[in-house]
Amino acid sequence: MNDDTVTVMSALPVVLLLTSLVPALLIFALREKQTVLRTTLNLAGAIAKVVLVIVLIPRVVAGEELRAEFTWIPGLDIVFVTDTFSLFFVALSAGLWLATTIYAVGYLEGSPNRSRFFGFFSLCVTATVGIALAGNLLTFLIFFELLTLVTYPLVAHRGTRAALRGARIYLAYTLGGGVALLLGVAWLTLEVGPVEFRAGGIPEVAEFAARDPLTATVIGAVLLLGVGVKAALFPLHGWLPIAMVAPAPVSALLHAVAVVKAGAFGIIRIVEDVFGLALFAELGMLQALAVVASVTIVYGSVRALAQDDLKKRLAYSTVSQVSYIALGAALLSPIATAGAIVHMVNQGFMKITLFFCAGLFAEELKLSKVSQLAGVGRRMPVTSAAFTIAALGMIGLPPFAGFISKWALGLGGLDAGQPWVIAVLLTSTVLNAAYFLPIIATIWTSPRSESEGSDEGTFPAPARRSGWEAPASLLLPAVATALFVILFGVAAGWDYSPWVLAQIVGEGAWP
Amino acid sequence: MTVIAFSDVDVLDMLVVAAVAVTAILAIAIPRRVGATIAFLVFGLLLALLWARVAAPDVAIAEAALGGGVAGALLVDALHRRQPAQPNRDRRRAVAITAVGAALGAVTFAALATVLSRLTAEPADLGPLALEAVERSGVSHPITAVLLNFRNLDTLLEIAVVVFAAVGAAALSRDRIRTVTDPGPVRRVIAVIIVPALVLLAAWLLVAGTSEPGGAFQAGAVLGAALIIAHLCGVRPARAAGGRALVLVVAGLLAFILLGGIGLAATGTWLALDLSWAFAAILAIETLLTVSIGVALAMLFLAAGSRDDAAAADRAADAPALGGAP
Amino acid sequence: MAVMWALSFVVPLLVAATIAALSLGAGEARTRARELVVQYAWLAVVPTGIVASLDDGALKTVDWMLFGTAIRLDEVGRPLVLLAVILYGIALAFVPRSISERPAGLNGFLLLCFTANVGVFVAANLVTFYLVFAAMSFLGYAIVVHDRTTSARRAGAVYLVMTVFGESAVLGAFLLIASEGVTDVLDVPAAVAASDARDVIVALLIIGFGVKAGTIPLHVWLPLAHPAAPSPASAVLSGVMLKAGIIGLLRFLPLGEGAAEPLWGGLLVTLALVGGLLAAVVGVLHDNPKVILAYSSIGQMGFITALIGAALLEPAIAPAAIAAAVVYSVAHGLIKGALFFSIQVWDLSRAPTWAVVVPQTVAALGLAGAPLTAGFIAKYVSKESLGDVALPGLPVVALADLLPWFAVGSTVLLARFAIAMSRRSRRRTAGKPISTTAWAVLALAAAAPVWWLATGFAPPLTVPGWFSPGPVVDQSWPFLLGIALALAAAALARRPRFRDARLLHPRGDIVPEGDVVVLLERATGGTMRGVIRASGVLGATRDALVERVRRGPSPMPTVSGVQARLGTWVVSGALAVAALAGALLFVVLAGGGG
Amino acid sequence: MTTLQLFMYAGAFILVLGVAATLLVRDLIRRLIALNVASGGVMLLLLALADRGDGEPDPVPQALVLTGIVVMAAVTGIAIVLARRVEQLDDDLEEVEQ
Amino acid sequence: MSAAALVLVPVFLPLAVGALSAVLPRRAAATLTVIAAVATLMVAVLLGIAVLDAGPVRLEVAGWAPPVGILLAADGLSVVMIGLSAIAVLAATLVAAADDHFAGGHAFWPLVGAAAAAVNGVFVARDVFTAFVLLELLTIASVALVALGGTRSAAAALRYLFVAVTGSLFFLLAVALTYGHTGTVDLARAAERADDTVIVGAIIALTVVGMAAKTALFPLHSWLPVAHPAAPAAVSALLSALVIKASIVILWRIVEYFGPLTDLAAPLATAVGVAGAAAVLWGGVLALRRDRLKSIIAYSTVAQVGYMVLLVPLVFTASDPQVAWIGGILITLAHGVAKVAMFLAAGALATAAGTSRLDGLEGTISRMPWTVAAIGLAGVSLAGLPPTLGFVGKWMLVQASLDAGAWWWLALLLGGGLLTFAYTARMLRATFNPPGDFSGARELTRPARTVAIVPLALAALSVVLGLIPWLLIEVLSAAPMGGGA
Repeated sequence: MNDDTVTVMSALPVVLLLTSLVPALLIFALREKQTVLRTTLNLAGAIAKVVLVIVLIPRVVAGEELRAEFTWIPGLDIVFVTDTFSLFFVALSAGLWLATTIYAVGYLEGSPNRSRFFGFFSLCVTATVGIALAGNLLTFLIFFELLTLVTYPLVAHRGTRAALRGARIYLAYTLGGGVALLLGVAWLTLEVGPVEFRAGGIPEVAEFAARDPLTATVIGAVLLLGVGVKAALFPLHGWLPIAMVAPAPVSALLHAVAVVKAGAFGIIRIVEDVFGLALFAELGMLQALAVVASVTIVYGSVRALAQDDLKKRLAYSTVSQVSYIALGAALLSPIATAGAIVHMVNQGFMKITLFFCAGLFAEELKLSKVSQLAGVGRRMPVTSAAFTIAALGMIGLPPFAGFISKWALGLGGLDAGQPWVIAVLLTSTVLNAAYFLPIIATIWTSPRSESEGSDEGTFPAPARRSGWEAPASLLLPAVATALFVILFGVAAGWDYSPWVLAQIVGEGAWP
Repeated sequence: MTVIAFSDVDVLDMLVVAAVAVTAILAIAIPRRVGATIAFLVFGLLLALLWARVAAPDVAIAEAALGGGVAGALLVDALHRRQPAQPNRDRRRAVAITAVGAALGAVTFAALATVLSRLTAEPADLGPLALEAVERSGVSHPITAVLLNFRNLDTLLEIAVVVFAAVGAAALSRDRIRTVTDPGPVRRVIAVIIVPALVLLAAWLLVAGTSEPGGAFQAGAVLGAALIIAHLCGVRPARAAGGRALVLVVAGLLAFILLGGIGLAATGTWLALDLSWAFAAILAIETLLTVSIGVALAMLFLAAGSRDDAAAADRAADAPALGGAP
Repeated sequence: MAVMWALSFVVPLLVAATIAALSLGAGEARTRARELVVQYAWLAVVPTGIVASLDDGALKTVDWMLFGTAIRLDEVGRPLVLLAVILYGIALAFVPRSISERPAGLNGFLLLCFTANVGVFVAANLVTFYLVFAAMSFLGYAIVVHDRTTSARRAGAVYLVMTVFGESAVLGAFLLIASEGVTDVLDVPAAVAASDARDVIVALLIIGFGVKAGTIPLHVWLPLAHPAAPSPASAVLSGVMLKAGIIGLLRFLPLGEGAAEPLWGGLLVTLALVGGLLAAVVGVLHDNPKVILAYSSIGQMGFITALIGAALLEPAIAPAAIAAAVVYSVAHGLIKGALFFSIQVWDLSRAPTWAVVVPQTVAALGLAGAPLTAGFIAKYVSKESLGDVALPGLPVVALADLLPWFAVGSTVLLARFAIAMSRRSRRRTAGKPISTTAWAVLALAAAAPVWWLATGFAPPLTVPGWFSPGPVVDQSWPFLLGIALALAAAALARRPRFRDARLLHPRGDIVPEGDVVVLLERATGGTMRGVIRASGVLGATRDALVERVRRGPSPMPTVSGVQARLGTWVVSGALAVAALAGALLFVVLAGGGG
Repeated sequence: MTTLQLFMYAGAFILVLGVAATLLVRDLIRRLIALNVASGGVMLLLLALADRGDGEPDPVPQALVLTGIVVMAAVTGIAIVLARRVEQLDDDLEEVEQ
Repeated sequence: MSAAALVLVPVFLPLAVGALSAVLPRRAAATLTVIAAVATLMVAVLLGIAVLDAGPVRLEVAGWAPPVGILLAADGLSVVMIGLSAIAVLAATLVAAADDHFAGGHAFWPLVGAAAAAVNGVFVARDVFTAFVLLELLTIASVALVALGGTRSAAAALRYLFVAVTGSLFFLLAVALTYGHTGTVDLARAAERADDTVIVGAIIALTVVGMAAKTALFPLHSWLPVAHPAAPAAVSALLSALVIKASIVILWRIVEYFGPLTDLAAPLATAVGVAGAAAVLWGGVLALRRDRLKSIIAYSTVAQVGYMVLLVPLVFTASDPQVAWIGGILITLAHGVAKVAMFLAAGALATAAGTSRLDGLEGTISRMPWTVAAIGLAGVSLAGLPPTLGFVGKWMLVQASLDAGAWWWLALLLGGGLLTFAYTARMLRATFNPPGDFSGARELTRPARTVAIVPLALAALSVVLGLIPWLLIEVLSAAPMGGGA
């Protein structure tokens, strides 16, 4: 929110929230058999949100800010503001939620407890949109905790022993983070009064830091610790691979849209809109964050190498990729900030495609191990093509979205006078290549018989006659998001492309 | 601090206090139940005597009737019913517990004594204030004035305690109260002589309460005792159990609440009694309270003794109803 | 003109897309349509040919694409684009007739490669260059691994690993350059020269483009990839894709910018010389014609990098050296392409043997630099452009004198190639006359376009008279010496005593293909496995740690034990009395004082 | 040592004795007796405080004591009923949680 | 009816209805009690409005001024607490009316009336002796209610009776000391006249120990896990949510009035705080160990009591005691609402699944999603996680402890929340379907509709209050604690 934006009080932000809250509550009330009603509710909510976002983008880019607030306790309000950065994240969530909903409807065909699933599914996006629209640190905290609570039943959805164990560990990590965040927020609110996000940092916080730098640093560290758990920074990433127990649409949602992104969004909010980059650097926190992010990037990639389970490998890859965003946020240059912000979208679309494809492989051919994927290219060419596009994007090859953010982060690193950033980026690229390219190679080139497939190398025959390799509701989202990965890469120069929007947001943080 | 005759403490007080302390220790220390109960009864009576010494006649009567009487009846009845096998008491553990108890008790007593020693000796100003307000209370006896006018909310709540204790007890033993069928000659005589006397005493206490020591509680206790004896002696209508009795018990409480409502309507504040009709109101409510307390205490006793009465009353014939109920 | 450029890029992509779409579903109509499209796929290159010849060289930009893509056809790019058009055209025509299965897939990828390759030659800003360079490299993998044999997959794997490292190096260099604030390709050399991270950038550029241009330590993928790929693909791979590395070095190295680069220049030249020597020595020991040609390419690429190294050493000669490098690249492209095509023609075409052998020998002579051929002009022009540049290490020997020895080496190699070809049997199955004649024209008339190109570069380059005695003599002695050596070796080989001498009748097992690659493979395989094991160990220790913490001495059982004891009436009663005593005691003691 | 102090200390003694016994005795009826003794002690203390000066004693504490006695009677009543049920079912005296 | 007259309605109405329902048939008694609960709720709202306008509402019963007469006053705390009691009683009685299994017998109705009256009385009492009598009435009613819980509940009820009456006796001793020292039993006048620090210290100490026993604060908590599970579900809900609150409010009142008078108060308060901290940890750990639904929730109460007394030390140390007071009160309110929901839901699950052991509850999440959702949401509120009311209270207590620089309370608040959600998650996990059998087909006796709806409605209420708590806070700050009635 730089100074020339005009703030308009309006209920639109709340409507944005309701588009997924109302369906959620209604779906909870549905009986298991009312599939059609449930799907229509789901899709209606998702489409309504996307339409609203499309309506809002031009207005917000033109500098108009919508604000809705109501008092929580005297002196502290719950505030929703649609500034450029929040709308950016809402757009990401809305888009990917639509795709994931379609995918989930197809994926969970015939499985039990779907009302419960889709209810919590919509609540999860409500929480994510709430986090995005939060105007002050308190609202952010409320929805951040809500996200933890709402994703717990999703991870534990299947009810198997492993699912429950995974959910328990996930809960332990994220609740621990939530407690740290509560401490940080309460303490800062006590010292400085209600903490309203302002691009470039809040003057009161700056003057408080001048007064008492040690406490400011401690508060900053605690806040980062709080959001760091969800952003899967190095020591706190343990839950991500374990949460792979969840069904594929949940993993897709968790990794690409909601939880991990909320963590990264939180980091950027705290670093840029609460403390402000200059102050954060002055307190020495920025370098620390950069180092932690870099360590996570390399660690995530290294661990991904050793995973034979496809979803685990993607999980570790997420651990590494999200820290790109943290790294970008931790560099003192507008390009790096823009790079971090755009990577939220790029990583979102790429990772969700990968998970969709992983889900497709698991659903259609019951393959979940990388070693089993030999020669899948012939049996499921479209899915494999989508997987390849997304994987190449993750490595950061030019025509795809991943390159944009890697290029921006590289330039940002140099601009911020930290040349070692390039070394980190390059090692990460090589490591990414080391764990993605072999998959692509096995998918396309190695003949079927070589894999230890139980039958004599042939795949289970396609269940349907329509000639499609997988049900449309699973295939279309994967292909759509893959196309977006290309589009965001190729059309990065277009006025409303994520890269241009990210730059607009990035400049906001540099008054 | 006025000095009394030959020594600062009247020898009689010292005697009574010593007696009370000794009986208290006995009631606590005697391991067998029978001994403890007897000691407790004696303790109750001595306590009543002590209250007289402390110039609290009303309390003395109440103590004698409720503390010694009804509570005693309940306790004796409990003993009479059944003596559970004493769990094997290994000596060492018992000694340890008493030692710990004694030590902690001593410490508490010492601390409490020092705290009490800091209390001043002059009387509180509350007394005179209350006494001069008595004229405007509608009754002449200060205790009754406090109970039924100044702090009538306490009394209402206290009645509620008794009523709901009775309701609770009745619920817990609803199904097992039996009537006493063949009381035998001795009991019939008692019933004929004592029950009317007790009822008369209760009535007198009730009326006297407005001017001298007495009042609803004491009368209620005596009435309760009368009912219990009547029941034990085969007076069937005196069987304080079942719906009818409950109505009587609850009536007292409902009346009191109604009185509060009337007070509100008349004077604008709950339970306020206008001087003009204060006396009548107090007397009326006292009578109802007496009945209510009496029946409630009888119910408590019967509920407590319920199961085994059935055993005693297995002899067939129903005794002819004796004299009307009060 | 911009529309033409758009068309030139879109048409091949469109054709590739239709091939992909058609090959998706099954059905008779689809396969027949697909066959047709594959037959005429080579037409897709024509628009690029037209636009390349007519283009006025202006900068054309598409802002909304990537960070703003821009292309510009300058005099360095034009000839290479035309070379690409020719070679890709012929290759696309050859594929349907070649024996490789799934020709549609191959043609599709060739078309994609063509677009990327042309893009590399015309890219005008850093990001576009990196886009097309990366695309071309990774599409190259698809071609190399097309036959899906185990050797093809091994070659593909090595190619991929080398490409990834090359990519990263180029990306690193470009990021450093971009941070200097420059994007247009033309003013990159000046920026690099001026930047303080100059050495790092140059090093990264040399590594990055060295991989693609096959300079010595990074050449290992070449001898593996060429035999693995189908021959038309190898022709394109060797003829045009290697040139991408060359144009990279030409565009981005600080040639002719202020201070000389003795260190990097010297390094490049030495690597080139070693390359030339190694290529000749190892190439001879193989009997598979494609491997021999691969090593010959390594030698020729070494020659061009020597030119670039010289330009680094002596900035004055830069323009001449660049022009010479371009001429030599085009010449080598045309001839090497022709030779690779000749293998397929030799195998499959029904044309009489003499009709195949004559164009082949003319091409081989051209490669060796014999007079009246393209090679003659290229070598002469290069030697002239060098002037008296000498290696900083040994100033006594001028670089120009060393170059002829390249010619000796390549002549011996070509002799070896001829022997190997003679042993191959001819199956004479298919062969449309048009594509064979096109090949023949390419082989025979290679000299003309090269001569015309050299005159185009006249000012810095001096064009040799066809028959002027000086150049003819300079060029022919290395060629003749080579022939002599080959004949001597052949004579020796026929002697009964040496019938089974492995040295004289090599079957390619003394030095395995890609020579150093085996060591490299083992090394990368080792590190890869090491890293995987390390990460496994890391994961294991972390889990063990978490497990130990979780199973640590939990207070739980003791607590519920104590609660059980605490629960009895007596003990909880005692606690209550104790609490009372404690509280009152505290009050009295603490208060007592007050 | 004035009468007031005599009564007060006696009251305190009986109270502490009763409370300690209530909390430490396992047998239900003896525990109930101890409870009544303890309440007697508190009433004594209150009445002693009511009759401090030589004038008429303060009626309010006496009314309070009266109420207290009635309440204790009710409590004893219901305690006896419960004790009876516990003993009839020869329930485990040591009421620990199931 | 002037505002002052409203004060006694929450006491007399339930009492009258209780008395009537002793003699009326079950159906009539149930409807009457529900109507009384609704009426009390409305009166609470009216009182709230009155307090908002003119601060504390005072009522001199029977028209006599304090030293002689009894003063009752409704301030912010009383209004909020009467609201809680109305809601809790309404919920419990609705469920009990729907399924007699929850009530445990016909006597449930009169005794619930008595308990409600007593609790509301305690919230408005400003006279220590009246408070004593109210506590006794509450004890009698609660003990009888617990005893309704079937055969084995008599022993638990008796133990509860002894502990409660002993606690009351300690309090009666404090009343005696108050009268002895200040010559009056009215709180405000006594506070004005008290000057001897030792006696005031003794009064506070006795009240603390007495009330600690009655509200099951840590060292003296052993009776609660015995008594609450033994009682019928609706009774356990009322006991945990409401009955223990009466003694806590008396503790708060004594601290409010007598705290500032003596410097002995601060160390006593810290002792209470330490006991509270121990309670949170002890209760939490044991809740993780027990495998019966009701025992877990009972130990959760033991833990949450720790939080409720946590405001006592904070009031003395924080620079702005109001924040600590309001935070503590909101946490108590949140605990009340959540605990009723949790116990009723647990009762529903236990009756449906036939057992209250955790391992017997498999598959219930599919058959009774609303009930399990209620437990989940209630657990969230107990743990003080947003968006529930518990979070508001916890937020303010965290602010207060940060303000007071008391790190240990802070760690306790944060750690305690985690522990709370740990055992809630444990309960939730037990209800998931066994792998494979997705329909949770195991035939469960389907509970009545209201039994499923009421707990969820309460849980939803705690979320709504969590999002818009400012109304409650306005009422609480309109008549602040320590401001004196």
